Amino acid sequence: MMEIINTLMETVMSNQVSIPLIEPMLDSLPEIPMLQYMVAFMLWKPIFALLICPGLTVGGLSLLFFPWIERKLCGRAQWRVGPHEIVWWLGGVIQLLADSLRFLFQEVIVHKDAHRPYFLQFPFLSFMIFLLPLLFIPAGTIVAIQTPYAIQIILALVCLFPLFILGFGWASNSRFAYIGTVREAFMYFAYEIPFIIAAIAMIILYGTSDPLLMASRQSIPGIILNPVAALVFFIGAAMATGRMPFEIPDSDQELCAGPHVEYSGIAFGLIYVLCYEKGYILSALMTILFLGGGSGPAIAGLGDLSGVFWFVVKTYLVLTTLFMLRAVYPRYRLDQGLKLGWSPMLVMAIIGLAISLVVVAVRVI
Amino acid sequence: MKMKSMKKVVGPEYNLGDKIKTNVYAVGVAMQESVYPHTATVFYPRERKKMPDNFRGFILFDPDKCISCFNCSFVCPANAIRMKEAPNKRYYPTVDYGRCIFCHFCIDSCSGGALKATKIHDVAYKDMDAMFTPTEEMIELPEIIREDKKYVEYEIKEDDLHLKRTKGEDYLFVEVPPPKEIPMVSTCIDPGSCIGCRVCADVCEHGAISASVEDGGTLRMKIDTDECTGCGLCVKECSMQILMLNKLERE
Amino acid sequence: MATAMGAAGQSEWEVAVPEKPLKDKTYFENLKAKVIDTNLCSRCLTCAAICPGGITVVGNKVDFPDYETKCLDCGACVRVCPRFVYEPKSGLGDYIEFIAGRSKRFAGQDGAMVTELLVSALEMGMIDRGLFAGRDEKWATEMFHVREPEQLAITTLGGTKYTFADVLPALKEAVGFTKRGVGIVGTPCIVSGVRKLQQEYPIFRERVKLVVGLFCTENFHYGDISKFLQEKGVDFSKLIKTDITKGKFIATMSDGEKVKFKIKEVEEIVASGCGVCTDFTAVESDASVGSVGSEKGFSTVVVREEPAKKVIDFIKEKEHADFGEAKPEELDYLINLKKGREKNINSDAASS
Amino acid sequence: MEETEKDRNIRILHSGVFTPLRRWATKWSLWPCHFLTSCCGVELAHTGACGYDMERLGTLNMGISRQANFIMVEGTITRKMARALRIVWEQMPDPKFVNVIGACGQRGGIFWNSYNITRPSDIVPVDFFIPGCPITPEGLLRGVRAVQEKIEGRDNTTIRFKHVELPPGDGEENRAPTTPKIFAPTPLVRVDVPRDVDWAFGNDLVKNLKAQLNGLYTSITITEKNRIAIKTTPENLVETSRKLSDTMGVDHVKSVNVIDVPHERKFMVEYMVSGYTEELMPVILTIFTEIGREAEPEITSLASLWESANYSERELHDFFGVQFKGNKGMKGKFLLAPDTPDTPLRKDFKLEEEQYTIEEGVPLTPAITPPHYTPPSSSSPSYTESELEDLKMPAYEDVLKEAEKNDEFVAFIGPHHSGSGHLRWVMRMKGDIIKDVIPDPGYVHRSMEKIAENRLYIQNVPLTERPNISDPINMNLGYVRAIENALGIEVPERAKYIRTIMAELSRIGAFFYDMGIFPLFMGHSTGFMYSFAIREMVLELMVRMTGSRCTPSFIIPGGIRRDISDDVLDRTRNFTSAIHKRLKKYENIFVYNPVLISRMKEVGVLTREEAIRCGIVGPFLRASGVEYDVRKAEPYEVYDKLDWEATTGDAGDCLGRIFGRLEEIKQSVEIVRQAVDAVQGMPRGGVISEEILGDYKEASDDIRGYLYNVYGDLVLPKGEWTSVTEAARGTVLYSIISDGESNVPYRVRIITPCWMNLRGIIEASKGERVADFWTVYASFGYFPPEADR
Repeated sequence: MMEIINTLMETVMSNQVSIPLIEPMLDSLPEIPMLQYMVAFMLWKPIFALLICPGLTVGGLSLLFFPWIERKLCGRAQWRVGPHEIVWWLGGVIQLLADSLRFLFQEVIVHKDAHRPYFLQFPFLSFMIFLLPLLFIPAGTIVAIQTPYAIQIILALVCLFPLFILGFGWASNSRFAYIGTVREAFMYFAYEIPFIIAAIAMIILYGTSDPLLMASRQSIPGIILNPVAALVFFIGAAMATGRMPFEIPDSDQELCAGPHVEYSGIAFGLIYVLCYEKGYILSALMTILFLGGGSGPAIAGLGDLSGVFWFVVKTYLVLTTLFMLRAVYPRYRLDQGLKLGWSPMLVMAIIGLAISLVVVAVRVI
Repeated sequence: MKMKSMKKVVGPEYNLGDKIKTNVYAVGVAMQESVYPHTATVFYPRERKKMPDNFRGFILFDPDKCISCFNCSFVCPANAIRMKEAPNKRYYPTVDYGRCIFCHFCIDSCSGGALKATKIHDVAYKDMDAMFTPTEEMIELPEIIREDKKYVEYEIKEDDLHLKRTKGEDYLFVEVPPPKEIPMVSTCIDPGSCIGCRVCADVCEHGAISASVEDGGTLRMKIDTDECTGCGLCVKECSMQILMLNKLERE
Repeated sequence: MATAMGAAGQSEWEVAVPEKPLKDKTYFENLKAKVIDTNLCSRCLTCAAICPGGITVVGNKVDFPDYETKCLDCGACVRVCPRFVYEPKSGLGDYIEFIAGRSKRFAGQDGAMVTELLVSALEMGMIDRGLFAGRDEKWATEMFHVREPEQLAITTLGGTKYTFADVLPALKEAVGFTKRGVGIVGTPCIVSGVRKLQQEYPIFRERVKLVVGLFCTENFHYGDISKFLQEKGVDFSKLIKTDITKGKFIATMSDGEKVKFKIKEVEEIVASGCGVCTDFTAVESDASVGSVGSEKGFSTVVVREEPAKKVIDFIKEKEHADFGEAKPEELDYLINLKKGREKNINSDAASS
Repeated sequence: MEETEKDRNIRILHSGVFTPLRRWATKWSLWPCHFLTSCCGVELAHTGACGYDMERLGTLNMGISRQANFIMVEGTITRKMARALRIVWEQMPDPKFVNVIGACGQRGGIFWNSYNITRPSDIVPVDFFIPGCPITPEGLLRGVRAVQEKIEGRDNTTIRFKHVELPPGDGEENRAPTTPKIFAPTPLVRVDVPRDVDWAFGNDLVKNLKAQLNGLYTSITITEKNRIAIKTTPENLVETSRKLSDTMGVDHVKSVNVIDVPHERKFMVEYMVSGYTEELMPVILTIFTEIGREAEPEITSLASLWESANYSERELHDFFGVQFKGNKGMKGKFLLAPDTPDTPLRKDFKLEEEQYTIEEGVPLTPAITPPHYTPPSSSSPSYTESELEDLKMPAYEDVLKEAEKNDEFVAFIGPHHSGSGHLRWVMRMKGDIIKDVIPDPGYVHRSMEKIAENRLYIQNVPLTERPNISDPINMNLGYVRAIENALGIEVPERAKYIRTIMAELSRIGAFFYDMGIFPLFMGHSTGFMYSFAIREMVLELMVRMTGSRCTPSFIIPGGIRRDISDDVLDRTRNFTSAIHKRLKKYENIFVYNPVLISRMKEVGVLTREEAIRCGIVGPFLRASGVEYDVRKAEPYEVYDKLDWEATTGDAGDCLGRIFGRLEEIKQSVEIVRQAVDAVQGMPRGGVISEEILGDYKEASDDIRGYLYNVYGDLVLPKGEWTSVTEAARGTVLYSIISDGESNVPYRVRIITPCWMNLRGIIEASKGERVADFWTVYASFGYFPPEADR
């Protein structure tokens, strides 16, 4: 028994997040029984990744505050202020808390024509698929599950999102939801292939699909090595998250938010954050593929957290850029979106692939 | 002259370079504005936009100046103003804000200057019955909930809009001088056709028209030109249409 | 000191107030006691026209609902009532010309000379509106202000109505609107009412320019006649005109069908006020018109006053009508028949 | 005591363990389902835009009822819309709140005796009423604050009046006067009253017409300059029209009108037609005929000849019950709700009378009957099957059947839809291609025309701007000009210039409204915000000039209500340069955005012929290549004295329509600048014509005090007085028929540009992709209250 615990502790202790700044604090911990173990457990890299960063805490906080950042920034660009009056000295920073609590406490209406079980299941299940890819995303050096096939796995898991959106639309059994669902399905085909090719181009370029290795191989960031692939990936991400100008499936003015027209209460709350979840994951992926992941000048005292810091900063930068598109672009039509996906983006993705091959060839030579 | 001054407008034709350029412009504006925003927001309720003095808001009433001419009630397009008999048997206006459209035709029809405009316009009523405002409540400026600490004015500086903020409360009511006096007086143009019904005397709110039966079976009608306000009610009500408003010259 | 600008108008004037036979009652009560309740009332509505309060017709009688509160007690009703101090007129009266005429422009009952007279007056510019009685869907009378000759194309305006119309209240309105003058058509009682109004009030003297009287033996209340006709199986929606000729009452339907019955049958529903009326030819009018006394298709026109003469001259000049001989003696029977009613006045007055 | 629906929401809010949290969250997250029913929606848009930014209070506009918890009923709820309001309210999750903004939703406002309105408080429980017509953004935000306070437990009216006793006295009891309205008995209704005018071309034209229409007409009269009335018989109507169309180049219908003359047992049916050839442009030919006034009167439709008459004929079928033989839409109602009274514009349908005094027993609220369906009682809160059926919007069964046969998909869009306005579209699509769109308008039909013929001429001035409060001055100007033409009044020069300034500002405002709604439909909120920021500046000028943001009612017959100070004129000039600067940014981020260009280019194309056939008007017609601008064709005010250009284009697509109007904004700014310079060079005062003032000449620089005295007894000469005015969205036509005696009009016909453009939207969107429908719709600047009147 003790052996097992010891082996476990060994594993845990061998893979700790090291933070020099709080080390003195940690040293004093053993005086309190059990807490030492708990802290050690928390600082165990896989658990840290899962619970703190890039997992639940940072992810959750992103969902809670990123819409606020988006609304404030868009508001600023639009000559106004965005959420403000709720704790006005902080500029309404907890606006999303109020919104989400309101959704939580509000009635969930299941209308007569809905497929009741699926209608209720899908929003909650959709939150699960947000967590799965997070297991494979490293923040700096911290990752929950390290595998050489992480990128592929993440891409595969990200592809689940549209399926859920299709599910919402199907379960809603409404005309607008139906049209929105069909559009979502179309768009899915439009962006997925160039998007994956762009990712593959980077895998070829780095010669690995292990995110940690990728980060270490980006002495020159990927975005400079292969800007074309970066562009395709970015546009793909915008399409995948349904951002402007590709907010085609759930276009508010045409289809009343398409697939989720019938959702209310917390079910809608979960759907509302779905695109932010997806945006977070894709931004993280973009950070890893093109911006060097958690690499950056080490900040004294933070240790492993330094990587986490840079990772979060870069992710947020990508996320902000992604979401600021809302302030700049109107919406494409479905056929234009498809055309963009199928021709220029596909061509560009292949060019990106070619660039990668050239870069690899040059490196080899 | 007609055709020459037509300008043909053609929408832009984009090539790839234009597309990139316009994309850059659009992103550029967004970036520039997020860094140096030209915010145009008034933070109501914590501050309030200063409305000009001629702003058309809630209506106040001064019974001393009212001549009970009914003009406000007659001209009201929404029939929001209805006259109510006061204890002194005069008719005074009441306003139903559930119908009032704030066109202020009433104020523009009030020759005595009894109706006055305020700048109150942000009010929420709990129930519809309270929206009816009797005369008694129109005399003094009502209190409204005010959370404003500053007031804002729009200003043009360097060819752009700026919001000028000043600490303090904006006033809600400004006294304006009464309208120009154009004295009119009612006269009879065809005394022979008078049927002696005395409706004019009944309808006159100022007792300017007197009717007294003298012995010998004659009725003596008299319009007191000093009392007459020239409101025209008698002219309107006379069933024989023998009264007329005439301009009065005071010496 | 203040003076009104412009000489138009004065601020002091006197109105003569008529005497009240019943001192402690209002004028309307006087009127009611002396005229309405004694069946002297001809329902000419002169009182309703002048009343600022609201004398109106209730059922078949002139009445004033809520007169206790609404009556202003001005005495106008008494002043204008032609029968308050009843001086019955009868006979053929004075005339300038006695002719028969047939309009070329209008096809109406008989010679359509009533229409022709008023239209010509309109065209001359003597008047700017003529008052006609029309029919609504339910065959009740409604007053129509004719301002342009073309308006007479409306079929319901032509023809005798045989029911009372509210001519004088309409005249009062018309006098208010008119700029040049009003022309009016009416039965003898209405003509008397107009004359009385003109006698009392200058505004009517100035503005009523042409008064055309109709030959009239008796008249019916709408309620009575409609009930009567319905009992006879007349469908109002199809009825297009009614006639009294040769002792017969004829109702013509739109499909050509005619319902006829003897005049005797309707006698019991003749309005009570007609029982004391002795005037057949509208002696006081400017011109009286009727079918009696001329050939079929022609109307007899008795031109009595200058305005009517002018109009007739105008018609002659423009050749709007054919003229022929009329026989005054053919009227005698009816004149005398009505003159015979004088006895009813005394007996009624005695009974009250 | 029974629990009302209103209490239930508060109970839900105040129950459970998490009450404080729940209250706090709800308070700061009131998402209004913007129930943009009518004109107050313009002010809601301003509140949402950067001028006031409703999002500051956590109040994010949400078009979808399931996710919102707050309804702002913006103005009138018509009988047709009432059902939609109830459905939306039922769809919202508890707890939910309702604010009614604008007088129309309270005691009816200016539409208080309309036959087609309901009171929202009869339909849904209402928490707060905000007075105003329209409300100001401040008022709207005050309403939001009031709801927030209510959630916190302070449920109060936000104004407290002070009660002051009136002076006691011993005066005598006075008689209350009667109504000031004068209705002439059996009025004379003529639409062809001849008038001597100096118009050589007209005399030639009449000669020409007489030659062409030999034997077909009864009379041809010149009624005014540029107006000719042709009387014909019902049998000859079609032949006359065909002749006009074939030989004279008459190609569109400006207005169709029916006039009910019950005392003459007839309806007059008139078609106002014109042609877009150079000489015929300013001329309006009125072809009219008379038909008997039976229960089901009939006349042959001209819709097959002139498509532009189609919808107007259907509308008149609703109003008068006149059957237009040959028009396919003669079954059922088009503009009116099923439970609106039948044939409401016939003269025998009477509206409620005004009350001028308060007497016991006379209710304060007008008698507005609630819609017929029954909301479930609080004891049984769920609907029974039959009630549910009753609540449903009528479906187009035949359309559905046909669509099924053709394997098409049918979507019912609106009337409550975040991208449809308050109008219902039945869209038939095959794949992503629109096969047909069937409009179902009338959700904001507030019976303007009926109300107008029951009010004094001057009282109609505020009424005429209500259809389109985004362009109030031009709407007013048309009506007032018709009156001035009739009376033959010359307006003082200064007033003319000021009117022009205001009309152009109003036009700029309306264009920016459209240019703000268009980005919104394209999903581009920045464009909306920028555009409304500029519009906010225009409204600032309006409020300084007139005292009201959206509904100035400032133009009165003979001039304007009062003179404008130099300070305001200076400000106006300064604002024009600010507009330019901000417009540049708007263009860069939105109009020249390549995504937008690709969305607009060659979408919704209407060729010149199609555009004329559909009868579209204004900048949209010009975008299709017709060089018709009323300001050029028949100049009014001072447009002929200023140096400016009207715009035209020939692409006829959405791009042309948008860029054309963008150019017009610049031209309008130019006009404003020139006019301001001219006004400042003039002596002050004298802005009302002395002819109309009569005894009150001293009031010529400020009507204050004497408005009613001067205008109360305004009577127009008899005849039909038609004015065409170039409003922002096109030609607005007022046709006032006066009998020459009443001080109320006998009939007022208002043809608004949006009503004419409706046909164009349908035509332009056929064969386009589904998403393009909104591009086309928004590119036409469709404003439902304006179309439905």
